[in-house]
Amino acid sequence: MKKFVEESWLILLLGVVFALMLAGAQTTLSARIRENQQRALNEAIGEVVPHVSRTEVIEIEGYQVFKCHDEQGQLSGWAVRASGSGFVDKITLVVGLSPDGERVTGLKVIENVETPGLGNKIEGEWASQYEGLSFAKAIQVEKGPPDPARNQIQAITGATWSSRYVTDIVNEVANRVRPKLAEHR
Amino acid sequence: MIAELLDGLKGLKSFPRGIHPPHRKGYAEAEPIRLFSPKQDLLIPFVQHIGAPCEPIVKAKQDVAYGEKIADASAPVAAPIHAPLAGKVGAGTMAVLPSGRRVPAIPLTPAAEGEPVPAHFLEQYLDRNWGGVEPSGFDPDEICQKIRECGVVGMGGATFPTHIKLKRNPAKPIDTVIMNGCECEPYLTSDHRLMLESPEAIVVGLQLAARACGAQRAIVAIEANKPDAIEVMRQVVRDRPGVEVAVCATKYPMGGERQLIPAVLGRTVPSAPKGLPLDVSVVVVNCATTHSIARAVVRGQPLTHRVVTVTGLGVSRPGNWLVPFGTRFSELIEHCGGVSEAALKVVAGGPMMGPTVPNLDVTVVKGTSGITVMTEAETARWQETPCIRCGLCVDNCPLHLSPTKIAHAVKFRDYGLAGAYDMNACCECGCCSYVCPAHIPLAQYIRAGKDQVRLKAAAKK
Amino acid sequence: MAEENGSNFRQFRDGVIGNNPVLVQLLGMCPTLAVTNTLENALVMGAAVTFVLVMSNLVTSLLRHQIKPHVRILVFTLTIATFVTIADLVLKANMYEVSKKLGPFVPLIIVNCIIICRAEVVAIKNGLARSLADAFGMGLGFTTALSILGAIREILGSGSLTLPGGATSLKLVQLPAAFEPHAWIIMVLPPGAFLTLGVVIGIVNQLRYRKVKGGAA
Amino acid sequence: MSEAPTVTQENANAEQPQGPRSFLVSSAPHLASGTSTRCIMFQVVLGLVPLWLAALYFYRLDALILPLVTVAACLIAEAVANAMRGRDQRSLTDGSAIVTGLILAFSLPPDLNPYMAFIGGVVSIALAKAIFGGLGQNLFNPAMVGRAFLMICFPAAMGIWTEPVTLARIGDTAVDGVTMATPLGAAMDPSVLIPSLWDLFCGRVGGSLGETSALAVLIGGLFLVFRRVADWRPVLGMLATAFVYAAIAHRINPEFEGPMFHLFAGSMMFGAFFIATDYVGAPITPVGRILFGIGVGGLVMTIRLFGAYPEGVMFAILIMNALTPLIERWTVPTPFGGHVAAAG
Amino acid sequence: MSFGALIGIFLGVALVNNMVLAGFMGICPFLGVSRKVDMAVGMGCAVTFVMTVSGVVTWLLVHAVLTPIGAAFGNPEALYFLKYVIFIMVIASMVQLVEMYLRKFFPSLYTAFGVFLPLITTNCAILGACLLIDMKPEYQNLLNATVFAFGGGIGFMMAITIMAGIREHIRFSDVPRCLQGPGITLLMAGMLALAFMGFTGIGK
Amino acid sequence: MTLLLAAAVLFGITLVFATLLGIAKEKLRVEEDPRIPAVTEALPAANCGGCGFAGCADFAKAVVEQRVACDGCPVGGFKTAARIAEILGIEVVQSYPYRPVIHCGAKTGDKKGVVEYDGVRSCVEANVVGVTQGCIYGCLGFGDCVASCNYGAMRMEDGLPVIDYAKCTGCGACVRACPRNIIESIPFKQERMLVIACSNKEPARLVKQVCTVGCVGCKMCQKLLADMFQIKDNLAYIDYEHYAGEEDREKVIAKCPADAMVYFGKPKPEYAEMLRQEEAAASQPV
Repeated sequence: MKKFVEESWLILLLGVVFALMLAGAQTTLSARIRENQQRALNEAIGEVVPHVSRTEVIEIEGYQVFKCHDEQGQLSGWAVRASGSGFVDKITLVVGLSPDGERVTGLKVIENVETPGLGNKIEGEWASQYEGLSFAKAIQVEKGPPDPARNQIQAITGATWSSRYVTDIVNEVANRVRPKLAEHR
Repeated sequence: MIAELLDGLKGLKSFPRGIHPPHRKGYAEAEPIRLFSPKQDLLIPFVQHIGAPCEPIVKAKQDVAYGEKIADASAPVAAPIHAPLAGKVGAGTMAVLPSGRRVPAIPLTPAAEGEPVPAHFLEQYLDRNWGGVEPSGFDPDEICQKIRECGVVGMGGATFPTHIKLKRNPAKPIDTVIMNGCECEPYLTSDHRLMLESPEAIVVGLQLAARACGAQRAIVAIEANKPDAIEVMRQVVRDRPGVEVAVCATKYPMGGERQLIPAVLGRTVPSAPKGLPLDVSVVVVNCATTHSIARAVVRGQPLTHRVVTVTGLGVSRPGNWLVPFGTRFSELIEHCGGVSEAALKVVAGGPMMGPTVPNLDVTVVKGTSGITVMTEAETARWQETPCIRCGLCVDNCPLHLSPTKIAHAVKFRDYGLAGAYDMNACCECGCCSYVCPAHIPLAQYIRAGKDQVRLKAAAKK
Repeated sequence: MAEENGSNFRQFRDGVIGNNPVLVQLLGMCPTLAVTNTLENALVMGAAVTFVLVMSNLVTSLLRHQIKPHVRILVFTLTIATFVTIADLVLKANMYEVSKKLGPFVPLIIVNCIIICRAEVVAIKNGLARSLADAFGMGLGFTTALSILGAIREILGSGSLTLPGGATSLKLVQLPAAFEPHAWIIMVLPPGAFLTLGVVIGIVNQLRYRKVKGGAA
Repeated sequence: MSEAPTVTQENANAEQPQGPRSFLVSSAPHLASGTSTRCIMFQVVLGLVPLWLAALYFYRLDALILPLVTVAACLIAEAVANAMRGRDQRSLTDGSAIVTGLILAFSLPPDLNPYMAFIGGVVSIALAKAIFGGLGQNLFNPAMVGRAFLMICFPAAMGIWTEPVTLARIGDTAVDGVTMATPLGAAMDPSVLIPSLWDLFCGRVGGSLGETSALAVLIGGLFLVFRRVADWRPVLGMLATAFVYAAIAHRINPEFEGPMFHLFAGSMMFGAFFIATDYVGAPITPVGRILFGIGVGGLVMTIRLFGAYPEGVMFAILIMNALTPLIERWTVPTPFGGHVAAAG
Repeated sequence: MSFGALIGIFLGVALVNNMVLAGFMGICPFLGVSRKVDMAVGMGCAVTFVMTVSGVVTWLLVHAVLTPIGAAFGNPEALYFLKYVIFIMVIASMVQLVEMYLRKFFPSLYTAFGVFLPLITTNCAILGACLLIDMKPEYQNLLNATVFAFGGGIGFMMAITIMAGIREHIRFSDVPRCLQGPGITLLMAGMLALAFMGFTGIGK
Repeated sequence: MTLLLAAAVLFGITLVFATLLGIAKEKLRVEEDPRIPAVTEALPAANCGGCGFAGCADFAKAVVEQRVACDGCPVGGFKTAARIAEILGIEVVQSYPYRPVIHCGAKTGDKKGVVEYDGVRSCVEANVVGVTQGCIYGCLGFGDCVASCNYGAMRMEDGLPVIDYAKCTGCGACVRACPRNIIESIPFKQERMLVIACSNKEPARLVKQVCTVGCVGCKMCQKLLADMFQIKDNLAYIDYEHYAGEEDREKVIAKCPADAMVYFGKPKPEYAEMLRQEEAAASQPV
């Protein structure tokens, strides 16, 4: 036993010292890290739902749904975090719904590993096409110029599949989350 | 593949893979065998077979008669050497064999007076009167004994002493003897001529060989490109029960025993260097050898001459000559009109496996089936380019090896790797080099690799 | 190496040029390939590694008389893991976006062979100054190599050069949008990483051989 | 001979008038079949002519420009590589670079920007061939490496398929820019009509320059197989595997297209006859070549049916190229007569 | 979890997101131990074994030690900052234990692949697998995590064996001197990664 | 709170692993000879295979297990042998550096019967053709030995390999590369050594047919210095155990009718220095 202590006192001591250091770092930094994580999500929500000052997290059908309120405390919309398969791997996005749940108020892709320069354009300008589309019927992807009246969006040239996968996720949200929103209103 | 199917349809015996080089037998095919009587000294090497070298039993300046034994060895794997001519023996010196080996030899000056060889030697050699000879009348041991005494060795080129090959071995009984009359090497016609001009002796020799090793079956195997020889042989065989004629597809290397046995009998010989035809109960004997066996056993005539084809575009008068051993290439070729200006290579044997000789100061020995003098137009100069891995060498290797892999390993001196690709199974037939579009001398690499492995093993001992 | 005489500066310089950990010693290949798709990632990763390297060399050098040989590796690992965790926490707190992009490669610094190699070769045998000089040199060398790769890959692959700048990254170069269809996207994908590093190492070797040849003549 | 002057090997004959004449020595065999690398490459080019004619018919000017650009790129890259390695320029004339360039060109979309094609050609030779030491030593099929590089580099440009000119109506102004889905793209996309088998066979569909017409590929490919320039084993292995795979998949799930569609669509035929038969990347052993073909066929169908990319020939070939050393290692042919014992 | 999903996880980590060729983990042994096929296979086996075991052990430590203790004191995630330290200690000790055990009780096995074991400690593929299991929500399930770790090991073995085959194959090739060794290996890995991109989407 | 908790947990886990390893270390101990790594350290680490083992580590194992003598490393030479002997605690025997010499002195102009050769330009392959030149024992001149040298210590000059002894490490690669076994490793007792530059075993008349500088086996050298020279198969051999002094050697060289004796040498300066010191030490009275 004595020999054992002789050999390993340093490790044990270091273990304690390092643990204290780590815990210290953790306690000082954890608040900011959580804040960062929250902010990233809040920014996304703010982009897809107008006038958000306060959110409330609920779960519907396994989806994380953020119920958004404006400064006056009125319901300003819903943000749904959803993910589904993409061309390469999973795509995670936040889709905004109007308070009545009838229209898309915005779409933001948070995570994707689609082909750079092609499929990953779903992150950018392209997503704004969804704004204002109706949930009344399924959104369609068109290669040519879209007809907004028929609930269509235009696919990214050369990345029809990524466009389609995003739309699939949105339509899935429409089908599964929208009908249940009323319960939480 | 298509060629193989066609061969099968025609009823020809064949083996998978192999190549079809140009025959070029036309140069000498029609020339009957003629006797060559040298005027200059002969130089008789003491190593004309695989095995222990012979020791001379004559002294310098001694007169010898035709057929007198002039050298012998006590080792079992050896064959004695007889005086090919009557004449006077000179002082011991060295001779260069066609393979480039330098071996002890003695000069022999042909006798100035009288005939150096017995009268009517050619007629006697090509004698067709063998009707009364019955092989069953000979004792197997006596056959082997006589074969040894007359110095008969394998005349297809390997020069392995025949009496060893034919000796009965209770552990490995023989059921079939094949007379190899394929002569698949391009250019060469000596066996072909011999089969046409002295078929009876060949068949008798074959039967004697079968009798010696205890085989029930004797087969005469001839390639389909010699229809006249096949015809003649069929007639001879008609009154020789137990002997049959097998017609083989015209394909190189049909004459290799590892190809001939599967083609004729459908048996697979285990891989070299350990596997031998006798492992599948077969002995293959060259047709010139069977001819010599008959002459030795029945007539007691020693092996002193052989038929040599002198051919190729580089000589003016190609022909088939009955030549005494020890004759220098230079004299024989001079007799055939000499070497033309365009001649580039002189090959001892055929162009697929024969070694080149640097000059004509080389002697005819028991294994010399021909001298091919090739011009630039006939032969190939190798300009090695990178291997493109086309696989032609693999597809055409009659032993199903991967020549390019072996050659590559040898090139980088990785003999272990070469061995893993079964380098030692290679029979050096040269099909790989022949087909290679990148002109890589694959056969030379493989030969070098085998040589090195052998040397290294010898050095270790 | 540790026995060689020479100034601390020389130790430092060796790490950057003559004995560059990535391009010459071929250590720490994983992050070199993984996080060099932009210059920003490369620089942040380089900084993180340098930090851990310095701290681990510092601790090892200070404790070098106490460390028993057979628990050596365990001590190294413990030290490195601790400082990597700290680096990870700091990154997450201050450069959240970048730390997300680096993903598991920040914690993977723990098994970066450069750090354990320097602790083993230099820090355990040398005093504090020498160890720190070595750590800074190696760290700078690592960062330089990563930056070179990052710059090549980013400019070819995305037509831009980004510097880390806290919450908002700084675009050093941004080619016009018309360039976009002509970007070599392969450069920011895995094959591009291997190919670029292979070519760069080839060039470095060529230069070294030439230098050796020149020196001999 | 005794006082012969210094004899160099080249003028051994000339300087020895009095000595015995000497001859060239070499190792047997002394005959050769007369084929050469150049001859083989030339035949491959000949086999590509029907494809080129079809491409000319369908795509007019593009079929002229692209091959020219890629061949030029390959030759330039080869010349530069030779110069850098301090070698002579003999390898330019062996035809291998030309074949690489042509196969690359025929596997590109007709409308591709020529400068991209040029990059593809350079990458083919520089990356896939020169760094391994040149002809015969490369591992991956150079043209396919070039194409894969372009595919990953410029996915947008490599995904635009021009409609064959012959399909456009006369008087149509925008002949150049009309795009259409490739048959395989159509197979993945329920909203696009799948062309008839006959159209596929003739080539009245979108696709790479040389691959659209199965008929032309068959003519050229069978010529090569008949000339024994192309080995039948990988061709048969690949096509048969793909056929069986597609048939089974179609039987289990009829949403997948039938086997004939998969044989004629995309570059299956082109790949089987012209790419899978490339000597250098394939195993040299006969069994290995069959396995290579089977592997390519299986991978092509796996990628087509289950992967994200509509076409898998290029990837399948590259993956099997990578596996070639292992296949070769595990299919060392047994010599006729069995292996030589290791102890020997 | 269906069987199909497990296959999907396996193919996903072995082919599509191959640890080495797409994830850049385990590059050092990939470059160092890929000269001979036999050695590569040995290394692959050792990595697969250690990766599976450490994947499982670290998963257990996170879910059965850190989380419950943290939860007992109010916040299940309170101790997650200790993860890295614990992971690397688990791997290092595991490797050392396995090495000692083999050496004592299976000397023949030890001589066959024991030499690779010390190399594994610094093989980032192992730690990488543990970290990935920990990061992704789909591996909250132990079975999925095990399949992932095993698939990662197989993917590593595949990549390194293929590379070893290639390197044996080009052993005699006339590679430019400046590219010999790591240079050509990296370039070949690049082409291999290019080829493996064809698997994109499989097993999704 | 977190602080204490963390410390406790980490302490606990560290304790568990430290204990585990500590126990394992005791229970699973395997003895290995510590001298093996020490010897490996002392070797030049060239892994050239010159010793006949599969690398330096393999040789070290063999040395420690006393399967091979401590001076078995041809590259390391005396210095290494001394270090190894020190580690193993044994006496060092006097050991000279072995260096290759070439038993053929026929430059391009001296060879006869050279013919045009078509085939692989390499000795091993040319040797199977065998008849590219008259002498079947002599150097073929294609430079396989040069290609085999990893140290750039050989070059071809006028049809014969020339060894740069400043670069040569004596690894023996060239000895193994030569298909005609012309290259031999001999102990360099002095800076330069006398060597019979011929391997032809044929009688004088035939040697003269193929070469102007071949040893004719005249036995002149044996007559003058019977200790040092032997004649076997028409060829002189030098017994380096009985290497004579310079004066005697010069006498023999002057008498040799075939000019078949050549000096090889000038090894590395440090060897020369080392040998000088050894000689000086030996001459001092003990």
